[in-house]
Amino acid sequence: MEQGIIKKADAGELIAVLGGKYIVYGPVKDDEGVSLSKVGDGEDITFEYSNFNLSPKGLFFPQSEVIYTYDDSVEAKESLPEERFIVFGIRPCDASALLRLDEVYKKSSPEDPYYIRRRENAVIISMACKKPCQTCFCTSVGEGPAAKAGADVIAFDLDDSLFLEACTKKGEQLLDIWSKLLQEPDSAVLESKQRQAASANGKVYALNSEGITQKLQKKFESPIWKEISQRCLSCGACTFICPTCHCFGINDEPCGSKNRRVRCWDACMFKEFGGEASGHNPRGMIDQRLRQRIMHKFLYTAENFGDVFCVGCGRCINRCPVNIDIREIITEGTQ
Amino acid sequence: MNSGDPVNPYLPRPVTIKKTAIENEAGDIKTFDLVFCNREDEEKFKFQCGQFAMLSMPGAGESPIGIASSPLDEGLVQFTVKRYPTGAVTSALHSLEEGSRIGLRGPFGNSYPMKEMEGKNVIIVGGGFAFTTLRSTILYMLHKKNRSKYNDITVIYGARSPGELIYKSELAKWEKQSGIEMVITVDRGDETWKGREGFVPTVVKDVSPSPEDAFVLVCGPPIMLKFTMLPLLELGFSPDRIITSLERRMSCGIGKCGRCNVGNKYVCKDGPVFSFKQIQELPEGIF
Amino acid sequence: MYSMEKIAAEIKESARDLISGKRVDLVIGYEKGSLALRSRPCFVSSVEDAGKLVWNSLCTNNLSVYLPRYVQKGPQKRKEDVKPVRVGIVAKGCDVRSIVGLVKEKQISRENVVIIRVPCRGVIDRAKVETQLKGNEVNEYKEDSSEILHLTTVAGEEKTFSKEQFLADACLECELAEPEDVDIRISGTAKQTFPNRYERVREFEAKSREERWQHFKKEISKCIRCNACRQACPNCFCKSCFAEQGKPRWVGAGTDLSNTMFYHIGRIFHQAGRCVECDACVRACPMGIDLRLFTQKMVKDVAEAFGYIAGLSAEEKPPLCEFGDADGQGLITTL
Amino acid sequence: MDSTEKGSGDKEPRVVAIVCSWCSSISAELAGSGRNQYPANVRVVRVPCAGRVDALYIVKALQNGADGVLVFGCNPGDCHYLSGNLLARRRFALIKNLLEYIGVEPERVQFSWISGSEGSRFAALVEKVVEDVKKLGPAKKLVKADV
Repeated sequence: MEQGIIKKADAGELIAVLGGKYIVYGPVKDDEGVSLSKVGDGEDITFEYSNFNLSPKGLFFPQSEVIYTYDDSVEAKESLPEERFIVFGIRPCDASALLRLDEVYKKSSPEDPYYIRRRENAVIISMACKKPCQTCFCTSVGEGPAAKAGADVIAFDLDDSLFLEACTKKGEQLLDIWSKLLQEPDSAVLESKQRQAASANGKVYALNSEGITQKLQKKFESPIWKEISQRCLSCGACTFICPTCHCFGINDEPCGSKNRRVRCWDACMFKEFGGEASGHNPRGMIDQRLRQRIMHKFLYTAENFGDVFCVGCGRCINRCPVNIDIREIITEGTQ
Repeated sequence: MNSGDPVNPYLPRPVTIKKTAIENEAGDIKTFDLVFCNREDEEKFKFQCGQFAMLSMPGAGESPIGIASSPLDEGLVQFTVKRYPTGAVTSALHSLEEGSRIGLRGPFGNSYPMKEMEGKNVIIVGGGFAFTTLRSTILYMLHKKNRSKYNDITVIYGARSPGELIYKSELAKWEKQSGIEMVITVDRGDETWKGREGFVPTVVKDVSPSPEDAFVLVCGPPIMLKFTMLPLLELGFSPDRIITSLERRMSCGIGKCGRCNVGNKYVCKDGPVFSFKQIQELPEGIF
Repeated sequence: MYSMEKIAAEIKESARDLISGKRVDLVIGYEKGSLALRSRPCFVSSVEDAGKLVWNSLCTNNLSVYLPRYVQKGPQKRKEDVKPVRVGIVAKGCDVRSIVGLVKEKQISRENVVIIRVPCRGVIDRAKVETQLKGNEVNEYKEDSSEILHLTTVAGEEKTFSKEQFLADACLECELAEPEDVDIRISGTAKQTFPNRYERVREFEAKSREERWQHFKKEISKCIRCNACRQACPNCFCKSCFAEQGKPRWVGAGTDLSNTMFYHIGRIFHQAGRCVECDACVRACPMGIDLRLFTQKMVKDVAEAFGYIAGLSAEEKPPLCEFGDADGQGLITTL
Repeated sequence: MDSTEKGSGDKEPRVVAIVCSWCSSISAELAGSGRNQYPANVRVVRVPCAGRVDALYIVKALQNGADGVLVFGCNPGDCHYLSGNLLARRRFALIKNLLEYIGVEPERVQFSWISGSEGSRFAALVEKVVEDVKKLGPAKKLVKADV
């Protein structure tokens, strides 16, 4: 099935019909607002949210995961993820960010077995944006509020109903499971979906990111890094909430006679990130680290994978404790 | 993971420490002879000169270490490791006795251009304990199967003091051997030192190896690399014939963790061996 | 009457005087941020740039966190980074106390700092505004002399609120005791002390042990280990934090909750005798963790048990470098 | 199961006793040589002085599975470094209060003075802490999850 429509009030049925074969992550209200959480029995998903505080990357590349356990015999027991899950309601920017992570973890040899498993076991249903935030700039980095990249199914919130459209084979298979619950959309529905997408598109903050990659090639020694980094606190908030930042560290955690080898998020903004045991630190200064973050996103990844590693979600703009605004850096970078 | 390829690149293979040997006077550089516990792991572990591997210490973590033995040595792999007071892995490794088990993952990275260097003169410039992969290269070239493939071999090797020179017995052996010219120097000698004194870059200038039909491999601390490039260029070596090996902190060894990149290159995957020409093109150099 | 404009003008004037008179090489103050509800740190080193300086209720950052960068010479410093040593700094009451703390702990030298003290009437907690406006983003912010906020939303609606309603918790419990040792005093009246000091800590103490544990656990579970709390805190000046030490490894790298708890307990404990309750950590946290509830306990205990208030005098000995006969009443286990 | 609420099962409680290398370790030795029985489930850790005991040591012991921590210092006035014990007392007061504040049972972290001649008192204090901890059951809070 390629597309269908369902009353929002009946959306819970979609989960019920899965019969527990998939774990469903979706927008759930909690004390802090709306977060992407496991949708349990009797819990309602909400449609009233702009975006989640944390990006969904953690579902595929967890903040920390035990990649294997071993003891002094060094016979490692790997722990590969098994659960099948549906991610419902992430925004198109975040869905598209997963394609970036794919470049690193799936398409570059060797494959990352942990990431790959989760990607293969997951179906992504993104939710087109009706009302972009002030800090959104997805259209300036090649994405959009109704872009399908990275989604298996894209959903549109059409007031009292939900329109679902398959974008991949996996998505079609999921809609097949739901076919009894879905109605064929009429032309009015399709039209209002188009209208919504166009209107949202127009509301996204547009900035000049033209040629950012080429221009950054000449900006390595630019004074802007020092200027901006004067403010930077060198914390990792921007990288940890970023949907495309994917650097990690591997560490041992002894626990009794066994060891857990854990992989954890790490951030190029941390001073210790590149520090070697010898004391040598190639990026010991804040400006070097800030430059690395920006260059990695807009230059190195573009050179290596053909894509900038920024999807315009605006999280870092909102959450930076000192209001370092990546849009301003892009603008500066394209001067 | 593809069903046809069951290798998880993060899993270490068990190896046993067969022998340890202290290399220097300070006692913080040791060579470990490792043998695989499982035959199939040994068969899979095929490496080339200049590559590195991750050594796994249960409870402490992993560290990338250059392979010090020759690819032609069968049955064991050697690593020469310096212990840093703040390094959890190297400290733990140094405290192990012969017979202990550790993990080994790799080999990773590219290698020195052994094919391209065939039929050429090879100059090896090393400083301090970064001599390890160069030693692997020398052993490889001196092997009777290979010796005829390479022309003159010149080795310029320096350490801070006589006591800090590593692989001493081999150095002595090579000094007596023909077809390899050994120039050994120390920053500062002691009463017993009768050899050369001086920093590696100065000695390179003194020795003035000819760039004709030659490759030069340089390995050492960043400061040495920096000051050795200039005399080499002055002698007329073209930047694509000056080969060096970079060092960066690494977690994965397979180009994922994002720690070791220099510009758009990953030292673990695109390196660690780079020509000076490549390095000149990178935004963040070694120096 | 509390004129923001007048204060801003005086700040600019002072900055110009300091720079043109060559008394300082740099003035750290605030400038307009990239979002309506943000101001941000600003580094002024020329008379012309002084025009960028602003003062309003959004000037939240504790700028003293930057001071050690300018007066310390670390081994990592490059030659060109041996920066202007004399710094003028715009400081609110709590910020002045932080500066005193830094002087006390020999992280900066007092003679290299010119403190420009602004009379503070409390800063706004952005999150409170966001909660009040329920997802309507603010496009424009104005504050009049009777401390009424005029907020225009993205949708164009204008709303007025009293500033009091959005004051940060830190300001609601501000002690206002502050050191006399400032260099330039901007005219105006600071707000009065609030009486409900430690109220939340007392309430929390009165809860059952299980309730306290559950709350602590819930708050700490939000942590993503980005270190923003530590980086934003002027007291966290250690060159090498226990959280990053590898030998011994105090804080496990994995996000096993016990590791995260360990980090936070360590951080909170290290605030004993240091925390001036500026709430820099709270504001920096991208996950909205209620850090204040825990650090304030430390402040309260230090005040009540040892009669010590941080940041009032650079000469007074830190409380943990001293002891008293009556310390730890009832602490000692006896038979 | 929640990682921080896993306990060490129904084993005998594990108590870490941190002793300074002067009075308290002497009393610990006396307790042993004087055949004063004290529970075997105590691990004794020696440090130069109670003043050396960082608050983090205590929390770390709890994280790594100790059901209780008992720190010994010399009696006031007896410290071989003059005031290490008194400086430590302040620190302990704060960390103990903080741990209690976040919901950790106060009996899990205890602090006592002892002199070098009190072997039997050492044994009795250890016994008391072990009993206190037994009553509480295995520690569940702050404990690292098992493999």
